[in-house]
Amino acid sequence: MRKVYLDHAATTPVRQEVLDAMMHVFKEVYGNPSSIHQFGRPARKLMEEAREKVAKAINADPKEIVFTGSGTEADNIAIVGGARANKKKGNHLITTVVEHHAVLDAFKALEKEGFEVTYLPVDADGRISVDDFKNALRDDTVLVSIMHGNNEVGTIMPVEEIGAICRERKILFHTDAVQTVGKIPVDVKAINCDFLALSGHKIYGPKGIGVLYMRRGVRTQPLYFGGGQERKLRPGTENVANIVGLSVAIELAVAEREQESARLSALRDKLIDGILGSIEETRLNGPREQRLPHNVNVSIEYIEGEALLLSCDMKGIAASSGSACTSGSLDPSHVLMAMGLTHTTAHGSLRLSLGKATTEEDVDYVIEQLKPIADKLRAMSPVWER
Amino acid sequence: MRKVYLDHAATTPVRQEVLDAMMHVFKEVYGNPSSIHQFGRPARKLMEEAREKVAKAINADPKEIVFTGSGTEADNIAIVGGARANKKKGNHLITTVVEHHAVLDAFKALEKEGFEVTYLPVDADGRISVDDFKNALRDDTVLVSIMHGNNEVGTIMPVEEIGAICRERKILFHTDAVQTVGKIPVDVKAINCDFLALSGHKIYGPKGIGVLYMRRGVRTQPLYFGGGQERKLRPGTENVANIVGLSVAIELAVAEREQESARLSALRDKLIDGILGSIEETRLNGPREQRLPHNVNVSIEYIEGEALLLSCDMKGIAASSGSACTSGSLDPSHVLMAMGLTHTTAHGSLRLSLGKATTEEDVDYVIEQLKPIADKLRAMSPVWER
Amino acid sequence: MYSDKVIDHFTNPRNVGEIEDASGVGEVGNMKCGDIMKMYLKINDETNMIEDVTFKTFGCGAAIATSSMSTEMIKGKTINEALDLTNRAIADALDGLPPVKMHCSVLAEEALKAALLDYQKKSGKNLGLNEEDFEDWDEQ
Amino acid sequence: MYSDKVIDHFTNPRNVGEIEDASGVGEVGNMKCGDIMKMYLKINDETNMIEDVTFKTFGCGAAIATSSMSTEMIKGKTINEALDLTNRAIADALDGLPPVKMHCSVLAEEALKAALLDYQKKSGKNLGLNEEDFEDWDEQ
Ligand SMILES: Cc1ncc(COP(=O)(O)O)c(C=O)c1O
Ligand SMILES: Cc1ncc(COP(=O)(O)O)c(C=O)c1O
Ligand code: FES
Ligand code: FES
Repeated sequence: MRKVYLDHAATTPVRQEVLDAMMHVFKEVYGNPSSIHQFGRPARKLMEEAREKVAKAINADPKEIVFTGSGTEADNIAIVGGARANKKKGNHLITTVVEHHAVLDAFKALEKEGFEVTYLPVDADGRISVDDFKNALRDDTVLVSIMHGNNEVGTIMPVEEIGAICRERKILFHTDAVQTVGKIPVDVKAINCDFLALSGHKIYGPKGIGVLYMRRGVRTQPLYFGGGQERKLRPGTENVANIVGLSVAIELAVAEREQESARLSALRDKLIDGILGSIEETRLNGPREQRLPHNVNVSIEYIEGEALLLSCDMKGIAASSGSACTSGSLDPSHVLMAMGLTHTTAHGSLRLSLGKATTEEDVDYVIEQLKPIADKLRAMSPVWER
Repeated sequence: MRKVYLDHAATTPVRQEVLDAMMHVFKEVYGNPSSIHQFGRPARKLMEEAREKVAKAINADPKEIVFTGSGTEADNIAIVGGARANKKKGNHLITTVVEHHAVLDAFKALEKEGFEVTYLPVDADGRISVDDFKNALRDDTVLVSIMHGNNEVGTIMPVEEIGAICRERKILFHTDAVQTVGKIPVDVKAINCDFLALSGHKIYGPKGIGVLYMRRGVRTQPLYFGGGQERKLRPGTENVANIVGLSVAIELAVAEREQESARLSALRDKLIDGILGSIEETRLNGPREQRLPHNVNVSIEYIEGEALLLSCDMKGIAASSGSACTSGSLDPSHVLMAMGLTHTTAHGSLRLSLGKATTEEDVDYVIEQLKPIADKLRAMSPVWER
Repeated sequence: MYSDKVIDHFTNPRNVGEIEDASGVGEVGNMKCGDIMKMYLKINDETNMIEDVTFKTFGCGAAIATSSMSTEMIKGKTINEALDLTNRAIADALDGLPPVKMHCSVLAEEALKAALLDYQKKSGKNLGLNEEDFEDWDEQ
Repeated sequence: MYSDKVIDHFTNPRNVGEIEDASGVGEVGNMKCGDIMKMYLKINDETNMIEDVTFKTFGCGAAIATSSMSTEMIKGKTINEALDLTNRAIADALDGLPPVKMHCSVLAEEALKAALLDYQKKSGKNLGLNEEDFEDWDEQ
């Protein structure tokens, strides 16, 4: 049976170039980068070269790059650490209702500590309005976090506008770019952000490695404590292999971005049109324009998401229903609900996220398979009246 | 030139069996373990098998195993999370002056939050006294953290006795077993601990992965926030390759422990005797008995540690002076100072930590090379009067 | 995650559909996840035998598989036997369900009881079923 | 971490040792890390020329290399030239030092000045050096 992996927004396979670089580290450069001897120095050197690569990829300075253990950790050091470290300046924070849980749950934790948080609503496309944002600003607003691109529905947020306003008002601005790097331009100077979070495993790098960009002069606090690594923000022996792996991954992702994104956008649109054209009462979630090139998210009405996923899986199609992280939970996606979908429609959502290996044949195959799956499940559905 | 890596307490190379298991994950099982499709399910399965292996290695239940991003993180979730989650029960904590920075700095952070911490002193061998511990106990003591084996001087602590007392008094007991697993028996039931921390890269596993053992029913809090992974204690997409790698590493380390530790102990004693016998005014730091099999730590008086390290490095010998993590710092080792060494003697300390690849020839080579190095540096030293 | 039996009943669900002149129809919603199940019974008034049973389910894989399995388990059985059917028995018959999916099997038990309640009302027989019990269930 | 020149001066330090009948001896301790450097000067009273200079250092690689380099830089120079020597110049001559190691080069500058102060005292010449300045340094 054909196997079609369309869950690249959840995670990606590690590409060969990354694996080769990591294997070199595992086999040849196993010293501790903090050691001053001949086994440690090359590890330190590789790490600093990796830092330069990452910095270059997002138009930052190597000194502004902190390696973390995950995207989640980068988000948390920016948000929880940033808010705590700047508490004296104010108590109000702003984010959106459609952030990833790594961001949302960080804000929930800060609320328990006494911070006040405004969660900006989104429109039917999952986008915040800059006017809403301006209205939410207060004199005591200290930190704002607005994701660059949404992981569930692919909506691109107006982060440059938000960034400019924050910079002018000297408010810390964090953006979660885990889904956007390698897909659309990610330039910390253009975005005007103070913090930015990245993750290795979404760009054909390894799992368990992230990056926090931290603008020079900006203050945050570590969330856990130990050795002096990564300017004490991420203590613990550095994961050199993953750091090197991520740097190779991001360098390639950025180099290939334009061409690959054009290719993915075309496949994405074909897949959207194919599904909406062949299955009635199906809606696209998220915008048609200003949408991440690898994201397709549709709701096939009167069908439940897990049943849909299982049926797809039986045809070799790996997809997701909402965020991969929440698929263990029973609640419908908070993102889709925030966009105004009914409980039932949100439940029937299917995210198909494209990647390097995705071909036109894959897209054709999915379009072809999805219709009979929908028919079969609808025939079983008590809410489908036809 | 001969290359002799004697810094295994700082980090170890990844062994082939571990690398093979990790490569399998990288190439074949790249799905997100939270995904329910055919790419995610095998990842989940491998992860749960890894959890079983780790549990077995330390006589725990798989449900009591939490995978973290490092040993540092495991220490922090136990100590910072454990203290915060149980704050209502009391405000007093106990640890020792010779802990790793991952533990010490966690307690320093808790002190800033208002906790009171007793730092138990150590004797000349680096060991705490159980009587001191008993005297330090208070009615409001909620959490105790005492390392299993010291990373700098190899002292093994009386954790079983401490554990029994804590269990009886219903005080949470954490032990940092990062240096001991695979070297001496690590059995959570025998130790009577509530938490225990491990790290992959000290046992020929990958860097950037740790384990927190958490006894059933014990409460702690996460330090950062996000998805529901690892029972919300360590949110973020799981590092499946490293999790599997660590599980293979610990399984092998425990299986080979008895034989390998006997071999290392013999080499260790030969190295100690060789150095003390050939270089005058040299002292062993840490005990002769109840010492970790891979640890040698000597002070060559009138010589500064970094100069010693550099000179060793030029002869191909990779060693460390105090903890690898602190070698960027200028302060002499807090462990050696706590053992009563003078500033100057502490500065002249050299840690040689043995491992799987260490041979008798390596030991002979080091003994042979160290004497002329010491002579040369002493001839340069204004404090050496001979 | 799911046993082979669950996958089998999900892939080839038995007794899907509606019964035009059903003796009893039950529809329940799972408050926990918003899913819905509808069960149709054809009962022989003389013998109290369940001669036919069908279902329609809007729900996850476990919900569909338990719906299918439960219809198999009561087809040809008497009303009394059907009343004894528990969600645990259905789950067991499927070689178990993941813990987070146990609540889905409740859907099948509830739909069956709701259909029998409907039959009790329509037929005037007293099966010992109580309307209020269902309202309680709904809020579980 | 260290430049080739640092490594060279560390491995083959120039002018190690003591001078029996030194014209001036300076010993300074680095409060920051507990390291110690001692410098011996042999000065021609007529020409104010530093004819010989040696050192002994208990300190890190950078301390040893800067000690060695500083002796090279002042040998054959006049007292005035030696007074102009800064730790930055020594570090530059070594192709730089890692930032955390810059303070080690201060050791060499200080030891030299301390030796010159000692010479000032012994010779009765006024080199414009002030005892108090050194006490300040010690606490840096
Ligand atoms: C005793 C001890 N605890 C904790 C750690 C920290 O482990 P990791 O480097 O995995 O964070 C180390 C090693 O660095 C150690 O030796
Ligand atoms: C938008 C977004 N932010 C954060 C994360 C968390 O990244 P990680 O899994 O590396 O912790 C993810 C993916 O899981 C994501 O899609
Ligand atoms: S019926 Fe809703 S999750 Fe199973
Ligand atoms: S002189 Fe002390 S660290 Fe260099």
